[in-house]
Amino acid sequence: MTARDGAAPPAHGVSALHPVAAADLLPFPWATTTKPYGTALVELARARPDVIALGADLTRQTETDLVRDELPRQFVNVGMAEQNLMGVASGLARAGRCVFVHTFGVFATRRPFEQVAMQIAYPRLDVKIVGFMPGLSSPGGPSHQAVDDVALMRALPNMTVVDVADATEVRQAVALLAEREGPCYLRLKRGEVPVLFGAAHRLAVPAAQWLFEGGEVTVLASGMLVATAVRAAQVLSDAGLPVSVLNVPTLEPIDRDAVLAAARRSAAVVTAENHAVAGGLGTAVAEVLAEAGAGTPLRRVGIRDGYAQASSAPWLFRRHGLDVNAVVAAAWSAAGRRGDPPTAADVPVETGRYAPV
Amino acid sequence: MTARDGAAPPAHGVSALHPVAAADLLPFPWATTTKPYGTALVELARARPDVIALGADLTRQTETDLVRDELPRQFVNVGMAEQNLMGVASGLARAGRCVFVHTFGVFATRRPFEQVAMQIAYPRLDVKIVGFMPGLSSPGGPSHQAVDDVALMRALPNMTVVDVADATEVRQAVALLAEREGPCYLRLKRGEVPVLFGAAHRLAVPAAQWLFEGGEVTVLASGMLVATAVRAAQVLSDAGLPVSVLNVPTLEPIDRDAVLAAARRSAAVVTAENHAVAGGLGTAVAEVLAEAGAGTPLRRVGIRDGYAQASSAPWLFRRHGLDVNAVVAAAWSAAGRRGDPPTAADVPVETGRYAPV
Amino acid sequence: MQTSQILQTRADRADRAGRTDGGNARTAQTVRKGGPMADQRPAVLRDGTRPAPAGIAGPGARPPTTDPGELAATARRIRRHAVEMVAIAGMGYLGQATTSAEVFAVLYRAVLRHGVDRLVLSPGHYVITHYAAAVEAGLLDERALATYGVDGSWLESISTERTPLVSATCGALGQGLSVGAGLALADALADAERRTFVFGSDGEMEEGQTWEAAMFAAHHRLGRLTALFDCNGSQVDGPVATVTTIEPVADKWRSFGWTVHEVDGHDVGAVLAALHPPPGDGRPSVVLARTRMLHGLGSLGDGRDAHFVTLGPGDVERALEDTEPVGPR
Amino acid sequence: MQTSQILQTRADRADRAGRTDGGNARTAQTVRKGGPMADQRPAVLRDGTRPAPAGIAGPGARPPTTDPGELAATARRIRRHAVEMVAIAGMGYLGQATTSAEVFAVLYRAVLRHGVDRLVLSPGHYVITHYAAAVEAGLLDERALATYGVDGSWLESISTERTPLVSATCGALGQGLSVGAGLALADALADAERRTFVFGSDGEMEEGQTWEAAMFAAHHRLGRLTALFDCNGSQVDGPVATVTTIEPVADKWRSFGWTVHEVDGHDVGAVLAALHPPPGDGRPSVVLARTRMLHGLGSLGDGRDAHFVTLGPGDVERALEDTEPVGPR
Ligand SMILES: Cc1ncc(C[n+]2csc(CCOP(=O)(O)OP(=O)(O)O)c2C)c(N)n1
Ligand SMILES: Cc1ncc(C[n+]2csc(CCOP(=O)(O)OP(=O)(O)O)c2C)c(N)n1
Ligand SMILES: [Mg+2]
Ligand SMILES: [Mg+2]
Repeated sequence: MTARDGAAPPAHGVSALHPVAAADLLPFPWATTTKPYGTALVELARARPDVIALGADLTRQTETDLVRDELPRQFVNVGMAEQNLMGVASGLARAGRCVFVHTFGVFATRRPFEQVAMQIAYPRLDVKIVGFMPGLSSPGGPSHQAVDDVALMRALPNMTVVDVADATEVRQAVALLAEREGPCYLRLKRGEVPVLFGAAHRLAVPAAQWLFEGGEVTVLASGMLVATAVRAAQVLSDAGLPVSVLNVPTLEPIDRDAVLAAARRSAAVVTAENHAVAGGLGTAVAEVLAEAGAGTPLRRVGIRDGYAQASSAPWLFRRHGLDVNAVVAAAWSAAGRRGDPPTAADVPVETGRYAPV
Repeated sequence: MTARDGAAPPAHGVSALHPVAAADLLPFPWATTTKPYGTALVELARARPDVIALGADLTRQTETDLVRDELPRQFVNVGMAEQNLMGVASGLARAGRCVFVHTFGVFATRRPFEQVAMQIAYPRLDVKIVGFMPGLSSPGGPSHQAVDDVALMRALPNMTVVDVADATEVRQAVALLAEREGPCYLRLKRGEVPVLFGAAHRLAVPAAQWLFEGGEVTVLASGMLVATAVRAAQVLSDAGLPVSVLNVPTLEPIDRDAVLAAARRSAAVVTAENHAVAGGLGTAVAEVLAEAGAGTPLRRVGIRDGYAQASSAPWLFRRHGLDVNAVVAAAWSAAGRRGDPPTAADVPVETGRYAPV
Repeated sequence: MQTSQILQTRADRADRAGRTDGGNARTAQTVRKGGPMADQRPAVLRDGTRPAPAGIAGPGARPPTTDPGELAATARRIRRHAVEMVAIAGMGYLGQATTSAEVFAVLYRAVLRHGVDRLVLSPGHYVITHYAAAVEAGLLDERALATYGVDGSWLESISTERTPLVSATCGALGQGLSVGAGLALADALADAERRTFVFGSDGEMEEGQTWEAAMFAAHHRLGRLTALFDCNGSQVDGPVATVTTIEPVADKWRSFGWTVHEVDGHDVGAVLAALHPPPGDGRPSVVLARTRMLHGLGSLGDGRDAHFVTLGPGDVERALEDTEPVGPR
Repeated sequence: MQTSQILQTRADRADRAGRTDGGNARTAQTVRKGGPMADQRPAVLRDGTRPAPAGIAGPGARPPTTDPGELAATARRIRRHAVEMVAIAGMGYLGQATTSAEVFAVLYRAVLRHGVDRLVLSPGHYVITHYAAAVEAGLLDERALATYGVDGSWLESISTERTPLVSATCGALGQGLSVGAGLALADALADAERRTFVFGSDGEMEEGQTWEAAMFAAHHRLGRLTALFDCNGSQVDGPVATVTTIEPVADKWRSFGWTVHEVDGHDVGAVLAALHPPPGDGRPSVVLARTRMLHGLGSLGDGRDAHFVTLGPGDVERALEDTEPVGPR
């Protein structure tokens, strides 16, 4: 059954997903693509000579080899010196350039935090920080896993924080953030990127977008866990628990109205993110709910175990509860359902196809 | 009227404060003292030769001149190099020393964030990071104002985060944190420190402590805003709105039971902290409330205006809404009271005395 | 569209948006409309500086001079302004003004083409010298100095994004050289002949970022970038040498690929000579200005906390005598 | 109580608490009891290293040797182990093992007193060489190498707090020298005669923290601290010189107060001589090991991504031939 046709008979005959047509969600299993970001950045840089890309000794890894090779005058490799990287970006932005800064998310946020705070966020400069390998998608262990980057960037006034779900959104994010005045942090999956959305899909910042409506529980998801949430919603609906899914690409500023709508319409809300539960989507949602005095209980799916290991992403996602079954279980218990939650069937996909673990 | 005698006639004859005897809150206006931290650290270091104090070119400012002068073999000045500072602390701790690291809070957390994360928090070493000049108590402008230090340290698994209210707690915190295994962040007011609590007071970590009970609204406060909350409670009670006050010295791990008790017992809860509303006490409370599905509305008093200026603390506290009247107004509106909230009388205090602005 | 046009457009847009406002553009629920930050929206000029707000702007830039006597007199007046500013609270960054007076006199009156060249003031607490020198350069109204360090004033004691007449300002030390390198890189990419100066303090050489920036600037051959370090041998905890051995400083900069000028920082002629346009070999250059704390305020004597001077009874009067104007301005 | 006794007590307490567990001691509501981290509690030995867990411990430390032939043969075997480890996934940090094989052979077989001296492995991705050298030193079971990089294995491809047989490990580059300085400082304060070694990569000299640590160690006269840098001229984006000019490296270290030994990093005799106990003048010393990428694996040729080698068809076989054992072990 797919989200698009939405018509396959629910396994238990109780409920079906209510896909939102405007979201243009493609059928599962999704195709993947590579370098959607680099391609979009080259396009932007070609049209806007004021755009300049900075790297920090991770050029191919951040898809900026495309800019380096095609528009060498709009690319500068700052080397492995992330504090200086952010200072140089600030200087370029003060001189009127629109600066895209690239490295792994962990090195874009932890090492140069004070420089980002003082030289980019505070003066509200046009610097777009692009951090690759979010959360546990890095096999490099705790030193390489950006599990707190959203928390760090959300702590900075003036910073827009975006974590997109697929290649279609990646491409649109580049143009949107370039147009948006001021500093942004964009969190990107490295390597193969799934294509969840079709051509009619429109990313907006900071608006959240409903993918499925009418559920008993709403799953609010960001980044890599959007695909996971979609799959979880299918599993849950098949098991008789209708679920709404809200795609929340912008973590700061959070779409307060959408969060409150989710709380109003649901018996419980579940957040799902490839990030520590503290400081990311789950916390942003908690803040909105608590200030509104909403009594809707919240379950947060995210990393709760501190520091992980150096292992493959699928292994880590399962081990740390970022998989489809973890979202299913959270929604199941949040909805007050008894008994064991349903489990997702393991879907083997060919290469070039994406299935969340 | 004072909290201690608790007997002065309420202005409107409606309600009085219900002070909690065990808290041993002293009468207002409070006395101040200097170097409570440095004194306690010398005492600890004398008893425990494994304790070592590190500085970063702010020795007198962090009260560690006392250790330097009295126990020179237990003091090392690392100079103005905060990344190296944290690495050296880590090495010393791995070698079995209990390390106290000192600088301003802003430089203890922003500049060396990755070093704290990777070399102290992750390996769970016995390093106590002591950050002075919290929030807007620094006249040095945004570069010197630690308005996000709690958010940063709370983002780190394994880190205990403590923001104490007065000199009595400062002294007890030194011994408590030295005994507590693993990394801690302690946030300390610089210069004159008020003495709110008497000798019978007992700081516990991570337990919160009730100062006034039985109110319609609960104010949860930490650090410098505990004194402010106490004054606000007096003003509110005088105006007929009975208020409870919960002193929350430990921001991570937060005393979840106390927060939920506050929510259960009150029509609304108000948090008050000398920190950005995002990521500190207010957020920690929001997380607890939202996960519990508590419908009690939350108002957060804290810094909401981004980056402040270089001006005096009283001026900044008023301008950014960290004063008694801000807490009063938040509680008043949270309780659904109509009309203008009461305002605190300006209490002129002699030098050597402390009154929150 | 040409690059230059686009840069122009974006700079205009930035002006309109008041982009360098330090205020908070957070979510609706956290913004207090018209709150404390509403007045903090200085526009940014095309050279990256923030103009002095109405009311404190000076009469206009005075013609530059390279006359050593006039530059020395300017330095003397900078010290005098600084004494008066620090007298307001009875304590402050007087030491920094005394060590950097000549360097700022030369920079502001002889070298910097105001509105063209760029200046980054890396140690924000040195902004006291900037205010005094800006008055001397005709850019700031002398009367504004009376508001130094006063609550809510434009003349904050540590520079911020509101500080008039500088571009980047940094109170968290060690960050300025990187920003200067970015500015210089922008100019190099645009083939602009403008120069970028970064003023730094010797304590900043303890911050690793300074060396990251040094390596970067040399590798990218930012020959139009000049760093000036006030080597006053002082930091918060006392003499630098007692805290960290930063010497041999000249060797360090040379080994990082820079052209080094080591000069007596109180000799205006020597400072001026060192600031001549850099040689064409593409190396950035650094001026190590060796200076003495409280130089020019001899009657204040030695032995006081040099980083943050507290003035005792009679100190202000004596210091004003030390800096009595000596000739016609 | 004596200092040494107290240190002892605390170390014991740390052992019991499994303090270097990477798990999370957060609030009750965020901890999953017995969750994924429950197995991550290696104890810490008194020299700061984590012992190899049961099942992968080696037969026991082999007696040290300074025989150049034996050390060269060890380096050869290190390369061979590395080829086999990288063959598991068909790609990995093979280049690093080829450039650092001799340095690790000398360190692990001739210089380090295992269980006494300290070693910080700063660039975490070099841990492949550590695993191979630990096998050669008798500390790790050779069979464990087959689990290199495998999900959940103890032998992770970038070192973590779980990594057996090292103390501090760092995957975020540029942090190791500071930790080493802290360890060396602890020993200096305790008058311990133990040495501390920090292994670093040349790319790490681009991180400012390296220079902060360098300045600190020299100022505090940590003469028993020795840094070894693998100057392989490579970083992720290619040759270091094309990314950032870090040369003249020796001048930099000298200007930061260190004794410099510049050696051919593939010459075991030269490396050994450079690692002799440092002179008594209190300067820390640095060994700049000039190395060549894929040295010893001649048949793999040049021109491939040296930072992260991908093995093509036949590469493993050819590389194993290159590293065929040459004599009796
Ligand atoms: C990153 C950072 N760490 C610490 C401080 C606190 N601080 C302010 S000035 C200063 C001394 C630095 O030396 P220098 O600027 O040479 O001092 P001065 O010559 O003005 O005495 C220190 C440590 C700071 N502003 N920034
Ligand atoms: C702080 C930090 N920034 C970036 C990285 C990503 N990274 C890993 S290795 C590396 C290259 C560094 O040079 P070097 O260690 O000399 O590379 P090698 O000789 O192994 O090719 C980089 C940039 C990192 N691990 N840490
Ligand atoms: Mg100085
Ligand atoms: Mg290298």
